[in-house]
Amino acid sequence: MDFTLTEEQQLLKDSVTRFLGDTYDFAARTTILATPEGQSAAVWAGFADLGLLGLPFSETDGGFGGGAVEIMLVMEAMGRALVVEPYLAEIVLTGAILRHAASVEQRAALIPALAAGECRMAFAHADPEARWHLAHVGTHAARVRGGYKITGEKVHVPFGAQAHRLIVSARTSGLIGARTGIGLFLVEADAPGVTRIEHRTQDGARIADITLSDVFVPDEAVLGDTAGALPAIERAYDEVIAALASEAFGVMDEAVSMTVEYLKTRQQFGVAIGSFQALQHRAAEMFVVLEEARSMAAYATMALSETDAAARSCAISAVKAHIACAARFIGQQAIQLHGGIGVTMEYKVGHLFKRLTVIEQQFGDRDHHLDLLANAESLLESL
Amino acid sequence: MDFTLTEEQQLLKDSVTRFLGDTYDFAARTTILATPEGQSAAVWAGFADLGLLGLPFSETDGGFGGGAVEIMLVMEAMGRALVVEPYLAEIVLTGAILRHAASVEQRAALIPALAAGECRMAFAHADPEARWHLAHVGTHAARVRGGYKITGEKVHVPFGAQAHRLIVSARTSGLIGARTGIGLFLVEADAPGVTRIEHRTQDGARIADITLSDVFVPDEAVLGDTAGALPAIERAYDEVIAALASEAFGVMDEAVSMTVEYLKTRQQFGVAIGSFQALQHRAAEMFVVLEEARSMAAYATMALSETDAAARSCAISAVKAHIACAARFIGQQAIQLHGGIGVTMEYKVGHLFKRLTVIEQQFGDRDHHLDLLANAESLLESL
Amino acid sequence: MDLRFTGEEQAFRAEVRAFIRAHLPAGFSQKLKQGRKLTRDEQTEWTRILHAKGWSAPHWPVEWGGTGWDPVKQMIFRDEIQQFPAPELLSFGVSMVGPVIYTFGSEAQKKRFLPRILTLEDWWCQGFSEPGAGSDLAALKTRATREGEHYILDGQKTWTTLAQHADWIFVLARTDPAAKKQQGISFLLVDMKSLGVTLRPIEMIDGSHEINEIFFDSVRVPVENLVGEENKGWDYAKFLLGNERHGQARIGLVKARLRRIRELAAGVPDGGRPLLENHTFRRKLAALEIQAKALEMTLFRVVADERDHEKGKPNPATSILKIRGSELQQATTELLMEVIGPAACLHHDDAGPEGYDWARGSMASYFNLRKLSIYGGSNEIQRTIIAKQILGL
Amino acid sequence: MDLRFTGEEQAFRAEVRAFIRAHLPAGFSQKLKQGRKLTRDEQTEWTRILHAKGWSAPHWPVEWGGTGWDPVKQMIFRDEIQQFPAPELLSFGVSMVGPVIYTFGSEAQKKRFLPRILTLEDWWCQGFSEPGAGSDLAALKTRATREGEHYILDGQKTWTTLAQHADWIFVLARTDPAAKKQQGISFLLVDMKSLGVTLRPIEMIDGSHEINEIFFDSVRVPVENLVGEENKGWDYAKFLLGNERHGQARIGLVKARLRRIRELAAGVPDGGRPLLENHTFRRKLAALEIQAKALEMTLFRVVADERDHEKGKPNPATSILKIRGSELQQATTELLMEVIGPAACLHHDDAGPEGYDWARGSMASYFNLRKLSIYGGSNEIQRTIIAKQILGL
Repeated sequence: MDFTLTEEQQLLKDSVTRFLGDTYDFAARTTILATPEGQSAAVWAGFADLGLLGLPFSETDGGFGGGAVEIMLVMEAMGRALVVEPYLAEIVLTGAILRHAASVEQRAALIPALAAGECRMAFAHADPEARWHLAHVGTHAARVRGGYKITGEKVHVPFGAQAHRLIVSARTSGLIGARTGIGLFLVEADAPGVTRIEHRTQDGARIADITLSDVFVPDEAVLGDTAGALPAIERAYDEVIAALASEAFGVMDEAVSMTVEYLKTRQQFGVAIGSFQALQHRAAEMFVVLEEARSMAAYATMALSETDAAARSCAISAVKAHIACAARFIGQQAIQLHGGIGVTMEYKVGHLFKRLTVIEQQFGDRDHHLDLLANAESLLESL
Repeated sequence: MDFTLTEEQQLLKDSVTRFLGDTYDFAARTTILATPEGQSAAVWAGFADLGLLGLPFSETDGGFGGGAVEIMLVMEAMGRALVVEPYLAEIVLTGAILRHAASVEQRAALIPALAAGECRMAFAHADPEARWHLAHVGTHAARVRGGYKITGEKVHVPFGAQAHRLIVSARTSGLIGARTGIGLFLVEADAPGVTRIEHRTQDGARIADITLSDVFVPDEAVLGDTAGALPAIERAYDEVIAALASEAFGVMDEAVSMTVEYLKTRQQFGVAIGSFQALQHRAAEMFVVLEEARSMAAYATMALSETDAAARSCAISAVKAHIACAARFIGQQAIQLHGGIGVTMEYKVGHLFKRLTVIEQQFGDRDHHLDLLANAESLLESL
Repeated sequence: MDLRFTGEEQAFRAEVRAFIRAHLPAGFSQKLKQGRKLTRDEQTEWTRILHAKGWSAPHWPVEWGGTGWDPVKQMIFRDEIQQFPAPELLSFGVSMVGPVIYTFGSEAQKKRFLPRILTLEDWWCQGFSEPGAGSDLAALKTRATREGEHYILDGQKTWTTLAQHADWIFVLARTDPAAKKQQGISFLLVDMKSLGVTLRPIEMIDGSHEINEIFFDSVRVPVENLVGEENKGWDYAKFLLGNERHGQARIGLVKARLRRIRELAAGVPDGGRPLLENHTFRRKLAALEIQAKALEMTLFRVVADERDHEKGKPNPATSILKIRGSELQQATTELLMEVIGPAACLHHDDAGPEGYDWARGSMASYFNLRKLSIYGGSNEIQRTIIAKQILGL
Repeated sequence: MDLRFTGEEQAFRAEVRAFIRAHLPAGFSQKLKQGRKLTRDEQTEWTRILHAKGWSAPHWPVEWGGTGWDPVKQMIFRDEIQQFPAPELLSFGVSMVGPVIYTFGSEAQKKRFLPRILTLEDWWCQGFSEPGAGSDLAALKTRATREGEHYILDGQKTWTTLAQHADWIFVLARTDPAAKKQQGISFLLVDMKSLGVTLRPIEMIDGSHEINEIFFDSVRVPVENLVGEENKGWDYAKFLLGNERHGQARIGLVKARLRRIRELAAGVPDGGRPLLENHTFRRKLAALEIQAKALEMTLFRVVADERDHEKGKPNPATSILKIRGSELQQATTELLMEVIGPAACLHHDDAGPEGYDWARGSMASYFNLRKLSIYGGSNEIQRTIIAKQILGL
């Protein structure tokens, strides 16, 4: 058992933190949010330069061979700075789909451009009726000569309207909800039959609702087994939830720091409000929750190396349920202890709270994951 | 809407409070607990003299015609004094069974002796496998010439080993769990085939496990419809839960008073510990919970006059779920704020906590009632 | 003791409900359900509809346009408005400054201001909070210096709700700088059109423009706009705050939101079946319904107790209503957001009628209502009030 | 960074588990599962079994009978003991006074006392708390007055756990009455058989005899039983309390209890089907398992961090373990009680082997473990430690 970082890991952590410190303060972020795209090409290029975009891919695939620990370190820093660029969705999630489902040739064709920031990709999976059930895929892929024709609706695709290429999950057989019969298809974003509508989200990101109608996908653009993609999708979601947990920890860490600082400086009734015991104890409770969240992010990171998929998913559900709770508590308390200034857009803490609120629900809220866990084997015995 | 007491109600409240104040302080209670019976015949006779034992029965039946409000007032006082005598089980619950299921002749035969404290009665209903499901009756009543033969096991019968007569629920038809096919039978406690084992409970009361094997009950000792007793049983349980809510409020009120008093007097770090803001706020939260519990006890009392049984039971489940939560919070905090002395037998607050813990579970815990409510119609629309 | 409503009270409830149903302009209710704000014109329109019925200031003395309803009827009226939901009366005029004026104001002030509150001809806002004085209200620094027949007002107020619509503002200002904290404060009525009044909008985390900063730069306020006596303003402010007895429970809004949650859940798909069939969800909803019932019963008790309470004297039991009322409003917006699920994160401006109308405003309402445990005396302040004033700690 | 246990650590865990399985006397484990206390003889028997293996004081220096295990192995050892469950080592000797003696004691004290701790020939108890000084430990009043080669000890201690079995007690006593609060206190080792020591049992709310009051009436304590220097006792006490780094998490007990809950729930009938099939129950159990995981991972981090921490210096992160460890132990006893259902209320003495053995001790354990958030520095004190020492408030 060893919690110390290797030299390379420390270097990575420092360089990301330095880069974001230099380019991504609250004012810079506010400026980025106000642009039409809602993200910064310069920042993305900076990520590419730092090697972050290729981080999770193997060196043979044109990446930097980073593992779950490296992603954890990057996501923590992203969380502290409230980065809106879709590192999580595009590099961690879509990247995981490529890593786990694409062939060697496909990976060679796609990953270098992704890692260079030249080709922007998004994974379009969520069905309007799915809520958070991963197997609930209603989009349909019909066999046609030389490929498939895809029809259906995908929602909440992160920055999906700005992507050059989409990976779309679609059902080749079976009823909606069945674990088999789901395939993955690489779709050019400007292919005939693709319609995209962009929406803003409460945490400053963009998502797209995508309609596919008879979109033709040639056989060579099928990723992996046309009926057996669900395990890869589940693994990719486990990985993105682990990364999200680290981001959440970063956001919470920043929220706790800002709150403690505020308690020390804000004066009321002639004293710093941090001298009031009720507020001290609240801050202490926030700190305890924060430390547990840090522990659970580490646990998620560790769980990704588990080979038994059921055990891995159990652990990840446990983490998501826990992080959702922690995010709500710390977010709400940070606002409460800041008082009026906390509920304005003018101060970073409100934005931390907003991001934490979205994180709560992203990829399944506490109830969803606790239900999964309640229906599964005991967490104690699994990992 | 009127929350003021009538003159008679105020008189009743004062007389019960005075009687318990005179006879039932903490030392007196400790003495009673140490007797072989675990209850005081003198106190019970005192209750009879005050008219409490006949309170819920109509004047035609030999009672005093009190309603739910009168029972509420009595139970609050019983709660404050931590009375162990089975007023709740014997007068409220068993009494309700008599009121709702017995014939005029049966009532005339039984109630005067019960109200005088001369005949002690208990309602034996709980099945070992039932947990808190009222329809889960496994005891069987077989038709024989001139009556029934009853066989089965009943558990957790309050002071059942000391009762002269038992009312036993038994199945005359249907599968275990079915809503129909349950009857009520009056059984002499010393009838052949009745075996009783007494246990102590954590809150100082006594309960009995009762085995019936081929116990003969003549036709005239059947109470009401031999297959349709469940509605009467449910109504009786709703009434006893409402009364329990008032008792719980009394116990909590005493716990909060004792805790506030302790905070004012206990010195630490050179000051009264009640000067610490974190403890002040905890006490304030206890007070809020207490006031809500008072409201819910009143709500339960009001709900008993509802004629729609489903709406009534919904309201009662809501109250029980709420009271269970309040009881746990106030009980635990009372102990915590008392510190070491709270976890000893030497101080009343620990006994209040113990009683509150048993109350949590009595007649169904929070989860049980919340499940019932979740499966029912909306509480908002029902009452 | 009879905890049920009397026949007369039930009839009154039905009358109020029927009136709202018959007279509330189309679209208002839906807007409120989605947590959207009414425009100034819409609020005015509704106020005048109520005024025509004589209901635009129910708790005022009859001579000034009130109804003569007892506290129970006032509660029923408010409950029906909230449950429908219909727009609530704007509190700044009717509930805050109005009672101060008819209790402590001059005859001229009464005649001038009260009728215009009833019809919302004057939209009032509250000038109490300052940047350096949040929960510590008496730390205010705004100064009013007497010069002949005017006060010269200098300073800054903040968190001023809906000041962008306001015609008038009532201000606490320091008229005796030498006096101790709570003394030397006066209560002034200030025309928002006065020279030297400027307003800076503050964007809230839900993106709404609800609160403002207000700057007073040598604003001339005629002395006739001083309420009561100079340097006695703190007493009037306490009276004003003490009048807020049971409004903060806002149980009607909670009930309306719980109904909306149930209605939405029946239509929200959860991987093949409606969310309303999910036992976990049903338990959460039931748990909140129980809490709503507990708060409502407590409100009933406080209202019934009103009869014995001296008017204008703070009733510490109202702290319970403030704490639990705000918590429950917040808890119900949490569940509303949870029902919506993945679509809750959509920015409300974007969640237009095209597709996500049902999801509109859930997360924004959740963000916005965090204010409830902060303003009006934060919940921490309320706990201290209970500990000290009720428990004697 | 690798958060998994190494192969060596896993092998060590297996070794400990195998040893316990092979050597733990029959019946001990069942007794612990039911929340029952071991007798003095049973505790001694087990300690000597561990001693024979060289494991009766794992964290001590090797020269005094320790194992040389690093903090991770010490944690694994403790975890396996708790999970099995097997009796834990009695802390008063091994974890409390032992380290004080080998760090600050005289050579004579080391030789005399340490070996007898290893074998539990001496059962120690702790004489810190006093009736007037609970969380405010330094307010203690017990006096030790030097008279020639003795101290004359007068005063009263309370909450003294298992003192009824004890041979020796370590006592904080005031040796300089003129000194300020934390000064003028000395650390004395007192033979319980000394003249003038009397003991009054205190019955706990679960009916158990676990704690006691101890009275010292002119007890003569030889000066050779003073540890370290006179008037420096507060430093030794702080050292003693600071040694308690991660033991308070007691995560192994939590895991053992969660397993017992699951096992019981499979057999508890809930109106026709086992409770373990009830979704509400399964969610509660899962929620506690998650919390247990969060605490365990936090424990791992604190233990890994041990290597960088100076021994005997308090690590404020341990306050997290104390708070969450006690809360989780309490929460699991709540669920244990809930699983049992109606039978939980049976008095444990009565719930004999005839019928209710499975239900035994659930409510009593719940009652008993309320102490966890009170003693060892109440959870309120721990929050203050975090606020001040970690957050700098």
